[in-house]
Formats: sequence, C-alpha cells, structure tokens
Amino acid sequence: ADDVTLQLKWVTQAQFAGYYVAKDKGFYEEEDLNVEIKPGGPDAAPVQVLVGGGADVMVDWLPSALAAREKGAPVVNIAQPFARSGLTMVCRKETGIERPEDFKGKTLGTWFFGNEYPLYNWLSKLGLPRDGSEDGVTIQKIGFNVDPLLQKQADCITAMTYNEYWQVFDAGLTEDDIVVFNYTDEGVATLEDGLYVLEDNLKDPEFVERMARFVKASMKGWMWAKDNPEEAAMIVLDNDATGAQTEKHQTRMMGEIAKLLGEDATLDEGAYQQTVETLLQGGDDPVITKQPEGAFTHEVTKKAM
Amino acid sequence: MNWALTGALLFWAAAWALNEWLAGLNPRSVQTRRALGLLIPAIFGITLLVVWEGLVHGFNISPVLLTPPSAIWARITSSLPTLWADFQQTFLKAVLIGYAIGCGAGFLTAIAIDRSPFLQRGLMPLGNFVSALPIIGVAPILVMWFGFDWPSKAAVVVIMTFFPMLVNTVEGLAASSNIDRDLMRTYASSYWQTLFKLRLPAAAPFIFNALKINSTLALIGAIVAEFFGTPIVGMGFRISTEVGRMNIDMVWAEIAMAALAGSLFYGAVALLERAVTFWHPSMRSG
Amino acid sequence: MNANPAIRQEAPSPQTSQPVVEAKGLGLTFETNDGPVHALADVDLTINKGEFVSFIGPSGCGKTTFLRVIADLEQPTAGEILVNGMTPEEARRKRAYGYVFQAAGLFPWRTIEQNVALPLEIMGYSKAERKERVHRTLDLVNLAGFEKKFPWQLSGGMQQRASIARALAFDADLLLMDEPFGALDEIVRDHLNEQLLDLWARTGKTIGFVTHSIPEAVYLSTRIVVMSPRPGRVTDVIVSPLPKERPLDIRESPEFLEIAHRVREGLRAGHGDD
Amino acid sequence: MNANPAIRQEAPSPQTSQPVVEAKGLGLTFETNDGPVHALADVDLTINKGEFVSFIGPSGCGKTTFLRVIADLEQPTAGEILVNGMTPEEARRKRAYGYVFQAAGLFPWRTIEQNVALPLEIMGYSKAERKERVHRTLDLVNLAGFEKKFPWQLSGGMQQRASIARALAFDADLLLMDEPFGALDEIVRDHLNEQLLDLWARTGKTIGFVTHSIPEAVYLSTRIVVMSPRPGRVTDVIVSPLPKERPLDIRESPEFLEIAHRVREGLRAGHGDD
Amino acid sequence: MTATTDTAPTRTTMPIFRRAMEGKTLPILIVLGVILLIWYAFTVYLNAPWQIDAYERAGTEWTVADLVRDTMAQERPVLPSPHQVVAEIWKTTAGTRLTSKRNLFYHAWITLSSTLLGFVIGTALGVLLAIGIVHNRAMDKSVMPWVIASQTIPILAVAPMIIVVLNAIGLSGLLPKALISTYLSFFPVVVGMVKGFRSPEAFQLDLMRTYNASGAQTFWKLRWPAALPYLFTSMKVAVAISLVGAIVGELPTGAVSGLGARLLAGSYYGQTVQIWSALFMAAALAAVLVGVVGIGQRMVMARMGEKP
Ligand SMILES: Nc1ncnc2c1ncn2[C@@H]1O[C@H](COP(=O)(O)OP(=O)(O)OP(=O)(O)O)[C@@H](O)[C@H]1O
Ligand SMILES: Nc1ncnc2c1ncn2[C@@H]1O[C@H](COP(=O)(O)OP(=O)(O)OP(=O)(O)O)[C@@H](O)[C@H]1O
Ligand SMILES: Cc1ncc(C[n+]2csc(CCO)c2C)c(N)n1
Ligand SMILES: [Mg+2]
Ligand SMILES: [Mg+2]
Repeated sequence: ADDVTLQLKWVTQAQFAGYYVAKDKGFYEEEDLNVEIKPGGPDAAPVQVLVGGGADVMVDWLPSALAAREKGAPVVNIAQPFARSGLTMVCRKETGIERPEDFKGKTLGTWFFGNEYPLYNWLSKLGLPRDGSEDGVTIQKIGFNVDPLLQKQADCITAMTYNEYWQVFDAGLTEDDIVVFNYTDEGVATLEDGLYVLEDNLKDPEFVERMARFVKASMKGWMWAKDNPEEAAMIVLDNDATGAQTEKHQTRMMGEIAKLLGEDATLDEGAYQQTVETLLQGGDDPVITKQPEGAFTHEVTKKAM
Repeated sequence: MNWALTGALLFWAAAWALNEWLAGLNPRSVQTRRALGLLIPAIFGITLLVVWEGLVHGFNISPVLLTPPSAIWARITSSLPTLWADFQQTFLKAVLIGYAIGCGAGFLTAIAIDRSPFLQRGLMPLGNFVSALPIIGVAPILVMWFGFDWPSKAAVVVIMTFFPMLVNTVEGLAASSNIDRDLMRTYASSYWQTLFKLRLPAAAPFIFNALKINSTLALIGAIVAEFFGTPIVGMGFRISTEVGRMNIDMVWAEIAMAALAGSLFYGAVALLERAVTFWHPSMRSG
Repeated sequence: MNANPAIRQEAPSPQTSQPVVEAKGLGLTFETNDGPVHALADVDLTINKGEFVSFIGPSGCGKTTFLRVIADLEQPTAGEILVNGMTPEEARRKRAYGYVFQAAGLFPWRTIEQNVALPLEIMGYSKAERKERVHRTLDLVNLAGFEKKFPWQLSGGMQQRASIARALAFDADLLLMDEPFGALDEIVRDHLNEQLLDLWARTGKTIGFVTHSIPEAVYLSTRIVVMSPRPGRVTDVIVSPLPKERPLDIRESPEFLEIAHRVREGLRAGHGDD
Repeated sequence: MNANPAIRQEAPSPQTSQPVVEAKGLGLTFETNDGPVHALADVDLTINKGEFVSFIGPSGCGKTTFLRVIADLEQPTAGEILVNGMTPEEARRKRAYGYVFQAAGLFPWRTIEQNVALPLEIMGYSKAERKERVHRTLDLVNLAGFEKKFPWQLSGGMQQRASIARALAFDADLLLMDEPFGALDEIVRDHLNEQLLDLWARTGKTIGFVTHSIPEAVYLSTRIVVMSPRPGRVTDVIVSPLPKERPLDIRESPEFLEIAHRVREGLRAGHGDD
Repeated sequence: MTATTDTAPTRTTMPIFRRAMEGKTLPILIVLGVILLIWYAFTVYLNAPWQIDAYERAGTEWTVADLVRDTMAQERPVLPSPHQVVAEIWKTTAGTRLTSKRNLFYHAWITLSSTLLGFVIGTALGVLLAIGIVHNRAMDKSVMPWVIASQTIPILAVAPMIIVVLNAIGLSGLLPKALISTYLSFFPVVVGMVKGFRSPEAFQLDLMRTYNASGAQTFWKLRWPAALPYLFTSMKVAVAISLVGAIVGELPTGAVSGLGARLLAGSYYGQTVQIWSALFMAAALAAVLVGVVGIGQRMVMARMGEKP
C-alpha cells in the first residue's frame, strides 16, 4: 500500500470526521492507501510540517495557504471538500449590536494565525478603523474558546458554527441573548478546510495519482459521515487521544459540518476568487499583495471523479 | 559539501583555535583582561551565527522553517517601530511592573512570615507546590480574571516571580550566622535593628539570586501569557501571529529582541548585585 | 589533684571587692536528640571588679557556655547568677558588657569604622559621639588609618583588634572574650596580649577571658579558672602571684613556669584521651 | 641579632649527610594585580636525610611557599632546587614525599580507611596491599578501630592523625607538613607532638615542618629555620642541642627555654607590625 | 531560622501540641485549611455575577443560600470550587480504567515519560557542559555567557515552531517534547555543576597533585564526589522545570495526549474544572518528582557519609 500522511489544522474533532471515517471504515485501504492522520494544535503551522516533509498533504484554510505561498512555501490546493464557511461573529444582544455597523466603538475578539484577515476585510468594507478609537473598533486576540464573551471581556467574538457557537449555549446563554453574523452572509467568507500539497510534488504523476485516490477515499468518508452523523462522531471520539471530547458535542458538530460540505471536492473558482479578493483588500497590512498564480489545481479532483 | 557549509565549518575551526589561544593568554593589565572577557564570548556568538547562516544556505532550508541570521537582521532593521511597540507593551509594562510587584510581594511576605516559624513551615511546601503549577495552565485563567491587556500578563509575572523571591529571602534571612545574631543580642538590639543592620545585608546575595532568576522568568512568563489573549500588540502576540503568517523572520526578530532584553535585564541585575554585595567572597575577585 | 590547697580558694581581688559576676550552684543542661548534655554543673564563682579571669580547659568543658550564660545568651537550668547584681537579662538590656567572639565576626559589608560604630548606632548614640568614640577606640587598638577599609582587606590580627574595638566602643565595664586570639599566629598573639594587658591596666575593666593556651592564660590573668568536662565543672582556681606590670619575658621567669606547670597539671587531670 | 653565630651555621645532620632537599639562591615572585609579591628571595638551604626541620616565621613570610616549591606545587622564579637529586617535578612524579596540609582535609564522603587508601588507589596499589598498608598506618597513628568511621565522626585531633596516616601510607621518605596541628587545642597538640616525634624516631623519615608555635618548633626539631617576610628570607638557622629522646616536660628545661628564647628573638627581629 | 532575636530558646520538654506545631504536618494542614476557605470565598465571589445573570434571565427568585450553593456547582465556572476539582480528579483517576484515554493517570504517564527523557538528556548535557567548562578555559570563557543568554530566549513561546521543525527533520514522538524539557533543564544543571566541580578547595586539588594523580583520577576521586550535593540540588530544579517543558511541548503536537493536551482541550471546550484538575495533577507530579530526587539524594548522601 502507498503511504500518505495527512496533517490536520486542528485537534481531533468532527471537523475532520471524513478522514477518520475513511480510515476507520477501510476506504483508504480499498484505494490501497496507508494513511496516517496527524492532529494539529494551536500556534503550530501545518505548512511548516508540509514543507519540512512531515506530511504529504494538509488540511488548511485558503488564507494561510496563500500567505505561505507568497512567503516562499509553494503550496497548492488540490481539493476543497468544504464548500461553505463556518465562520461567524457572535455578539451579546445586550451590547446593543443589531447590525455590523453597530460594531463602532465595540471590542471584537478574534483568533489570529490567519483567521483575522476576513474580519479585517469586513471592517474595512464597513469603514471601521481598527485603532480602538471611538469611531472604530478595538481588536483583541482571544484564545480558542468563548470565555471572553461569557465574561463580557469582548462584545463579539469569532466562532465556528460547528463548535464555539454551541459552546455559547452550553454555557447557559440562549438564542435570545446573542446576535450572530455569518461571514458568508456578509460577503466576506473565505474558503476553509481544503487539502493542500507542495507544488513540486505535483510534477510527479505517481504522486498526483496517489492524491487522487486519497481525495476519492476521503470524499467517500465525508459522504458516509454526512449520512451517519452519530456513528461518525463516535469514530472521531475513538480517535481522540485526549479523552476530553464529549459525544453530545461531537454529534452536534458533525451535523453542522455536514451543512458545509460540497457535493464533491472540486474547488469553486468563484469562491476562490472571492477569497483572494478579500485577502488582497486586507487594509494597510494585507495578507497577500498580489494575485496568486497556480495556487490550485483541478487535476487531482478530476482524476478522483 | 557545498561552499556555504564548508565555509561555515572552516570559520568555526578558525574561531575555535583563536579562542583557545586568547583564553590561554594571561594579560597583566586589568583592562586587557576585561576586554578579553568580552571578546571571547563575542567570537563564540559570532561563530554560532555564522554556522547557522551556513547551515541554512548549505542545506537549502526553506525560509518558512528557519531563516538565516542575515534575513533576521534585515527584518529587525526594517521593523523597528513594530518591535519597539511590542517591547513597550510586553517589557516596559507587563514585565517590569509584574517583576516589581512579584519580587516586592515575595520579599515583604518573607519578612512577614519571618517571625512565624509556624507560617514558614506551613507556607513553604505549599509555595513550592504552587510554583510547580505550569504557567501555561495558569495564564489562561489569569487572562480570564484580569482581562486582555497587560495587567493579566503582569499577573502571570507576579505569580512566576513571587515564590522564587519568597523562598530565597526566607533562606537569606536565615543565612546570618548564629554568632552574628548573638552579637546583636549582646547589644540588646531590637528585632528591626537586627533585621536592617544584620539580617537583610546578609540576605542580599540570596535576594539577588532570586532577582536574577526572576529577570529571565518574568520575560518568558509575559510572552507566553500573550498567547492566551491580548490586544494586538506585544512580543508574544507577534510571535504567535507571525508564525501563522509564515513570517518566520519576524518571529526570530522578536526572539532576538527578547533574548537581548532578557540578557540586558539580567546583566543590569548582575551589575547591581556586584555593587550591593561587593563584600561577598564570590564578588571580591576581579 | 591540686598540690596547694591554699591558693585554691577564691582570693579577694586586688581592688575593692565589689562582685561583678556571682554564680552559685550554676548548672546548664542541653536537651539534645541524644539525650541531655550537661554543659555546666554546680559552678560557684565570683568575679570581682577589676579582675582579669581566664577560663581554661579541654574542648567541650563549658567555657563558652559559662560566658554565654553571663551574657544572657543561654539560660541556666540550675542555680543562679547575678551580673552587676542584676539578672543577666537585665544586665544585657542595660548593656553591661562587651562580648568578643572567637571569630572576629565583623560584618563584611561595613567598613572598619562602621563596624565599630555598629553597637553605638544600635544604642542610639549621636552621630558626633559615634565619630568621636570610633576614633578613640580605633586609636586604642592601633588601627588609626584603617577606618575606611573593609574587614577582608585587613589581616586576621587587625580584624581581631577591630572586633575588640567594637566591644570597647561603648563603655561597658565588663569585657567577655571567648578565645579572641585563637586564630592568630604566635607573634601577633603576643603583641595583642601585651596590648590587652595594657588596656586592662589603663581602663580598670573587668575581663572574663576564655583561652586554650596555657601561657596566654598565665600571662594575662589575675586568676585562672581550670575546668573539666562532662559535666563542666571548675576543678581548680589559681590566683596569679605575678605583678600587674608584665613584660613579655616574664614568661620565662620561674614563677610563671610554676603557675603554667600547675595549670597544665590541672588540665591533664581533667583531660581524657580524645 | 643572633647571639651565638657558632650554632647558626648548617650543622651536619646526626645521621649520614645525604641531602634530601637542596635549595640554592631560590626565589619566587608572584605576579599579582597589585604588582609583584616577593614570596621567597635568595633561600639557601639543605635538608639532610633523617632531619626534622621546622620552619617558623610571621604570617606571609613564605614558609608555605617554600614547602610548596619542594612539592612542585609552585615554580620558583630564581635559583634552583633539587629533591632527592631530581627536579621537584621528577620527584613528585616519583611520589617522593607525603604532604600534610594545615586542615586535615579528609574527603567527607570517604571513611577513614578509604581516605587513607586514596593515594594508594591513585598510585595503583593492589587491593590486598592497600588493605595491609591502611591497616598498618592507622595502627601507627593509633586509629585502629576507626576504619569505618566518616571524618565528621572523629574529633579534630583524630582527623589530623588520619591525614598524617594518609601521607604515610605510601612509602615516601620525605614528609612535608604545613602547620598540621594549627587548628587543635593545646592538650591534643602536645599529644600529637609526642606521637609525631615517636614516629619520626621509629621510621627515620626526613620531615619538613611549618609551625607558628615556638615551643612546638623547639620541641620537635633537630633544626629550626627562622624566616622573615617581604621578601621571604631565612634569617636564622638554629640547630637544636636537645637529645633525640624528648619527654614532654623537656619543655620546662633551661636548654629548651634558651632555644625558645633565641627563636623568639629571631622572630621578633624579622617581624614588623602587621 | 530563629524568628526573634530577643527571646532565648527554652529547653523544656514540650507538650504534644507544641511538638505538632513544630513539625511540618500540622502547619501545612492549617495553612491549607485557610487557603481552602479563601478559595471557597473566591469561588462564590467570582462566579456570582454569572449566576445572578442566569437567575435574572430565568426570572427565578433567589436567596444568598441559593447563590452560594449554585456558584459552587456551575458547569463552567470562572473558578471551580475545590470539591468540584477533587470530584473531577477522583472521577478521572479512580473512576476510569487506568489505560483509558479518559484517565488522568494515563495522561500523567505520557507527560511523565517525556519529562523523564528530557530530564535525563538535560542532566547529562548539563554535566558534560560543566565538565568542559571546568576543564577548558576557552569553553569557560566563551560558553557560560551564552548559556545564560540561552535561557532568555522565550523557548516556551517558540516551542510550537521548534516542535514542528524538529518533526520536519524526522524527530517525532517522545523526543521533540523531551528536547524542550532538555532545553529548560540543562541550565540549572550546568550552573550547579560548574559550581560543584569547582567546590573542591585549592589544597584538595594540590593534594591530588602531590599524588601525581591524572586528570581523570582527580575528576572521579575528588571533583565528582564533591559536586554530588550540587548535582542533586540542581536536579530538583531541573526535574520541575522539565515537567513544564514537557507540558508545553505537548500543546503543538496536536495536543494528542498528556497533561498539556488536557489543559488545552479543557480550554477549547470551556471545561474549567478539567483545566484545574490537570493543573493540580501537574503540580502533584512535580512534587512527586522533586520528592523522588530528594529521596535519591538522601540515599546517596547517606552512603557518602553525610551527617544525618
Ligand atoms: N546549643 C547546644 N546544644 C547542645 N549541646 C551544646 C550546645 N552548645 C554547647 N553544647 C555542648 O555543651 C558542652 C560545652 O560546650 P562549650 O561550647 O561551652 O565548650 P567549650 O569549653 O567552649 O569548648 P571549646 O574549647 O571547644 O570551645 C559541649 O559538650 C557541647 O557539645
Ligand atoms: N598564589 C599566590 N599569589 C599571590 N601571592 C601569593 C600566593 N601565594 C602566596 N602569596 C603571597 O606570598 C607570601 C608568602 O606566602 P606564604 O603562604 O608562603 O606565607 P606563610 O609563611 O605560609 O604564611 P602563613 O603563616 O600565614 O601561612 C604572602 O605575602 C602571600 O600573600
Ligand atoms: C491554527 C488555527 N487555529 C485555529 C483556527 C480557527 N479554527 C478553525 S476550526 C477551529 C476549531 C474550533 O472550532 C478553529 C479554532 C485556525 N483556522 N487555524
Ligand atoms: Mg568554646
Ligand atoms: Mg602558610
């Protein structure tokens, strides 16, 4: 069997259920692949792992992939299982925020590590400076949880529809207590969770063919997970080495993830172009400075079909 | 073997030989000796940088993994305003204030419990336990309690520096010899007179020991705490975000600044130590 | 054990017979992990004003302990002791004595001058008076000119003199000295012995002096107290017939040698094998 | 300065006149931050086989330095010195001497037995031989029965004897002792002095002995070398007329006192104020 | 450690109570009790705003007694109450199979193994460096300043990157985490051992010279035994800091398992109680490790004739 190492962007959770299912259900084996899945973590960049040769393929968000590309790490999108963005901004209703324009003078908490760019772009669209002034907004870097919202340290925080959003309710708030802005609805969505490889590797037809089998099996896993959310969640739980995940939360996450999946893994060039535009407009300190070339290929997905 | 690698290795060998020779010299004048004391480590440091540069070029290491010192230097010179702002936020606010409060509180607590052997016996083991709590566990909690700005980082620094100071001061207060304390007793000296005239001066080397340890701990604590929430400035903030943006040169620029600031801080405390505890046998030579 | 009982009794001091230290049935037992250690047992001794009393005896016989009891640094567990007619604690609070320890024990962070001024600061002397007294006592011990030096910049003998100056700086009439010259070489020691005798003669202080050296004890004292260990007892008290004026070579005189011999015999009797 | 020039000259040793140490015009200058320190200047001295030579002089006069030069622990900067006819370094490599330092300096992590065995281990003696020699030398210094004790379990005097045993364990004919009894009390010291004399008489070793104590020097030596400082010079060499058999109370004999007096005079002449 | 200079120690046999007060256990218990009380007070104080909010949203009537009870039983408290933490620790240690991923001991074991590996490498490295520094002037002069400077690099902050880069050059599994521990733990060992190797006095070195001892003999018979007390003291510091390194090293490796991963997972899913229990487990582990080194120290020192 051919070896493939997959580097995830985050810890083991239903966000990556498709890959775990494919491994668990033997879909990779059917394609004669021996896949190792490496979970990721905070402040570690999957791109570095890929460049260093620690993995063949990684799950990453398009903004950080494009940034890496411009910095001399030529990564290429070979498949895009997630067609939609799960990124939202969740605000407390009591702050008086009803529309994005009301952000003025408020404190917004966001994750960094590349996740701040869609927000920056949104704010510059809204004409709100990020300097903490009366007429602008105060940006804060928050950790990967919803405490700042609960403790009222921030008026709004970024949240994934499939994860943090639900933690807000778990903590005891209700739908009546919060206002949610979806990045997709605001036209500032970026493509999330795509599969990326190093450009040089694609020159090798054997590699391309191997990736095609990988993508095919992965998508089979994703479709299975979509159809069997409870079982998929259990598979994820089995693979979680921290033993900290709960069944309730993972099942719920799987349900939300299912809504983000596309029909197949083909990258939607429209969505790609929108992400690129978003990033180019990032204000004074844009993520990328020029239109990227060759940052994606349909070659693998075509073969996988 | 390519030229970059070979060059670096040759440089290394040459510098090593040079240092061996320099270290073997035994100059008479104090100035020359002091200059040698700076020159030898400097040559060693430069060698490290040259070898690093050689390795990066020689092995063609991707810039997203490791940047050569030359690129880091270029980045430092081109990003001074950012670096300065980060330095202000992390060092001038969080570190210095946290350091002062943490060391001060540790010192005063030590004096306070000095009169109670009971409290000492009860508090010291628990103190050791608390100081064994890893900061990465404590930092998020403090960020939750003290908010995003520098006070929460200062709080982390306070927690990190408090116990080393407490433990060392308590130890130092016990360091004066029995004879010296008996001497004070023959003068019918009061508690405070004995404290200020005998026990605190005798404790100074211990207190400085804590001040030195704390000078490096404080910086590390403040930087790590910034990983868990911060306004968008600060050395820890920059390090964590720039990794995500693949600006590894910027990451190293911050690291270099942290190391420099830390070394200078340490050096300043060491100089102060030399001035205050000039009388201690370990300080008398040289 | 004692050849001549006649000179064993307490002799009236040459001066007025005013007692400075009076111990009666004094005993001190340390409780240690290995059981009690009887450091002193049944010590009766009176030191009169103006006397120079040496204590000699093998290691561990309680010489230091006795001095420390006088200084209120240890509490006796039996008997009683009066210093200037008061309890040792009262006497200490009244700053009745100066104490010189074996090690010079100068504070290394203070200059010689500041070291000598230490008790004066604690006792609240004015700045001017401090200065005057430090000057005077440093002169007395021949250390003028070394005021600004730190202790470690001085030889051992000079340090010891500074520590004597420190004990002299305030006007205590009683001086307790615990092997003050033990660490010094013979020549320096001779020299300091001479100076100490001189000082004693000039100031009329009462001195309690612990030593290991027989010639030193004989040379200095008006009375020599020989002690033996386990428990620490006074086995012999020898009154010196030597005159108050004592040139160094009095040590080669027959009287001197005779007393020294007696002291040695007394010691030997109380001394087991180590 | 010296009353009797006749006994000042180098006297032939009582035994055969075979030189163990020969110094000619020996000088040693330390370079320090404050300029050169002349520790030894122009020292001429021969020590013959079987002699017991004491070095006495004020602190800092170079006694230790001279012993260290013999032991190849310092390099002379002038003149020359031979030990057993070799350079000091060769002699050291041949393990020609045993050295006893002022502090007993036993390794606290070794038992007495192991401490004495230390030089034997280093010199590669077999286990059986080590055992035998340790046993023998501990017997010699009256420490049989204390083999398994650690140093801190022994009194100061016993520790010092153990350190002498350590220097005796390998068969060096020359013993260099630098104030070996300086830290002990007088009674213990007397005792060890007797034992050392006895040992010297029995083994016929050559001994170089540094001391601060005049009676000790006179009591022990066949020859006393008086030194003076800045720079360290030999100012007087006094040959002892005392017999080889010396009971302790020889110290009260007139001959003894006379030599002691002479030594004291010699010392005083070379001694400045400290 | 006499507290006051002005009262002489009394030497009477003391009653049991006094004896207990002068031992360690009772003082620790009493101080611990006070800390627990303060902790409970803070639990109520810090969790109250949220609880009151919750009451108001739900429109329930509440009394102070309700508030106290409920603040101590929140699901994601700002500060969990001590008994919540204890219950969680109990549940995740005794309450689950030892080999289960949900067992805290399992995670402690993972962390422990990289701690120990890092500690051993760090100690060895520290000792070797110290040997070099003591025996070579050039090393002494050039390395020492950089050893100090190395500790001013915020390694904890760059650990994620280091781990990834180490992974990239083929080091994975236990070793990268352990290397973070090594980096932190070698420092106290170098400093302590340089001091220790230099602790023999000049005359002791001279003594060896009079025996014409070789460098190796001087090292093994003098410098090494003389340095052992320093070694143990530094190892106590090193093992505690090693643990911190191991925990930090666990964060970026995908927070797969170990106490660091538990801390992180607790933080992601807002499980304060889980964070605190992991924290306490870490501190307890540190205490045990330091204790074990202490026992080793006592055993070795006893064999080396240390005064009891
Ligand atoms: N604090 C203490 N606790 C227990 N035992 C003590 C204490 N202080 C002294 N001792 C013991 O009391 C005895 C007398 O001691 P002391 O110091 O008075 O002797 P010394 O005559 O001064 O001896 P040295 O000549 O060695 O100074 C010794 O056996 C000593 O071990
Ligand atoms: N390593 C050294 N560097 C510089 N000066 C030294 C050194 N060793 C000794 N001296 C100086 O050399 C002189 C002679 O010293 P030495 O130790 O031989 O004297 P000593 O006669 O043994 O004195 P003591 O009786 O105090 O032991 C002294 O002035 C001393 O300060
Ligand atoms: C390195 C890195 N960390 C976090 C995110 C943001 N994010 C995406 S999915 C997810 C899991 C929780 O919902 C989080 C936090 C990111 N994009 N990159
Ligand atoms: Mg004593
Ligand atoms: Mg000497």
